[in-house]
Amino acid sequence: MSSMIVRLQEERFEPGSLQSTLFDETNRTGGLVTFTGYVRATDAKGIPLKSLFLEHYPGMTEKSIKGIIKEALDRWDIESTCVVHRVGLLLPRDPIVWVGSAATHRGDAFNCCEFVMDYLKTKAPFWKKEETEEGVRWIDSLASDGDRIARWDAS
Amino acid sequence: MSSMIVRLQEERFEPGSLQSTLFDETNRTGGLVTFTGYVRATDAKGIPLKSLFLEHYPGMTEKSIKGIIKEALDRWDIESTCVVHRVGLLLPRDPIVWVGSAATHRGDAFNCCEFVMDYLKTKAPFWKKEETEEGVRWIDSLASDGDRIARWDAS
Amino acid sequence: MIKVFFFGRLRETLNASSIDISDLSELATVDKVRIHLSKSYGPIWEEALNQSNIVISVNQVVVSADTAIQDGDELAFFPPMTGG
Amino acid sequence: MIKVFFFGRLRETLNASSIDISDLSELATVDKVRIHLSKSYGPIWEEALNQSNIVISVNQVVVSADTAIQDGDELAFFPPMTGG
Repeated sequence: MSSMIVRLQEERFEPGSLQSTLFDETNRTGGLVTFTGYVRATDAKGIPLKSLFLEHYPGMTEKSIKGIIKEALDRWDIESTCVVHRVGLLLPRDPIVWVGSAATHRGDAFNCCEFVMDYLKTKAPFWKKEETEEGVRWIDSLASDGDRIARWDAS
Repeated sequence: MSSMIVRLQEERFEPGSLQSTLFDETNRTGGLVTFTGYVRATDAKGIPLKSLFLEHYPGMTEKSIKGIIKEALDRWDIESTCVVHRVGLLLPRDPIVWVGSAATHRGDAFNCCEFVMDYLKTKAPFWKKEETEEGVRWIDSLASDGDRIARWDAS
Repeated sequence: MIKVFFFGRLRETLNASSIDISDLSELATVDKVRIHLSKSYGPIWEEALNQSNIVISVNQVVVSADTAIQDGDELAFFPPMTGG
Repeated sequence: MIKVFFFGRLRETLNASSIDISDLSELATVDKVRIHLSKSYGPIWEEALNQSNIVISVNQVVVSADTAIQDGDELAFFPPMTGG
């Protein structure tokens, strides 16, 4: 049995308390891998960011994240997984997303966490809009994120 | 500039507070990956563990962990890395080791964290002794850990 | 009737979050819905909905352009996702 | 003089954490130190120090068996590491 938690929220989260909750769900875990994504302090050109707005598609977001996790659980032996993603208005250096995977063996936990993040970047319906003193701009998707997905198909 | 923290201690640690400290060292980080290793509740045969004793080689331990991190920093673009490893007597479900890597791009952070863990398992002078109701037993090294090292040489 | 949602940059460009379409008689596939919308509301819609990278979902699952639709479906058009 | 440390299972088997060797005249390499120790303290030491998986370090760096030693070096013999 593998447990799965998916949360979307406007509120900040604490990585340490999410990890405690995830670990408490387990009883045979030897390794726990987490990823925390943060709002960068500047945009791609180095201009200081004022804010980041995260739009999503309510309903489809939860559904697609659960689908991504299920695909990971088919590939690796995972005891517990959690994804928390913020939406709405965020500030520089705020945490945006947290993914945690707990497993008996660390290789499974690393693979699951990285896989979920790679798919979340390009397959979950989120869109980011940056505000700097130069104005407001929707962020374009990165070709490199598509490349990271292709890696998993090859493996 | 990349910052590096290495700590050996008998005391418990809190993953959340280690992550905060690591993140505070950064200013261009977009992704932070952590690994926490925990004492399993049972031994390899499923017998409940009473305790785990971690012996190390004072002096060489710090030196070899710093060497492992330096090798990772040559390979990936990392802003800050931290390794905390406990020694002495540990109880089931206790955290043993924490590795955190912060980077602008998540791929670098994932690679660095997993690389440091793989090398730490087989190249840092730690030895584990398990106690169950059947007695006390030194843990043998795993061939699979050697295989994980070989992966990095090939890549 | 079907409901079509728009998200992200596309929602802003069209200045519309969603639109209802009642007459489905000519709209057998999601691509026909896209062409219908791009022709019905002027040049801004036409340009925006003809961008090659637009993603389409039906009932909250990403689909290909030739996917058939039926009464009651929930469609959405949006730019490539940029989450995480 | 050199100091030789033992760790883990090997330390327990030998019942020794470390040993000092003063006369280095015949001990040009780490492997010669290993052979010397395995012959000097009886069958337990001989068997334990002839295990093929023993790791050797000089001045806290893992080395190969043919590594030369010199006065003042800090050696250690130990089983494969099992950290993390």
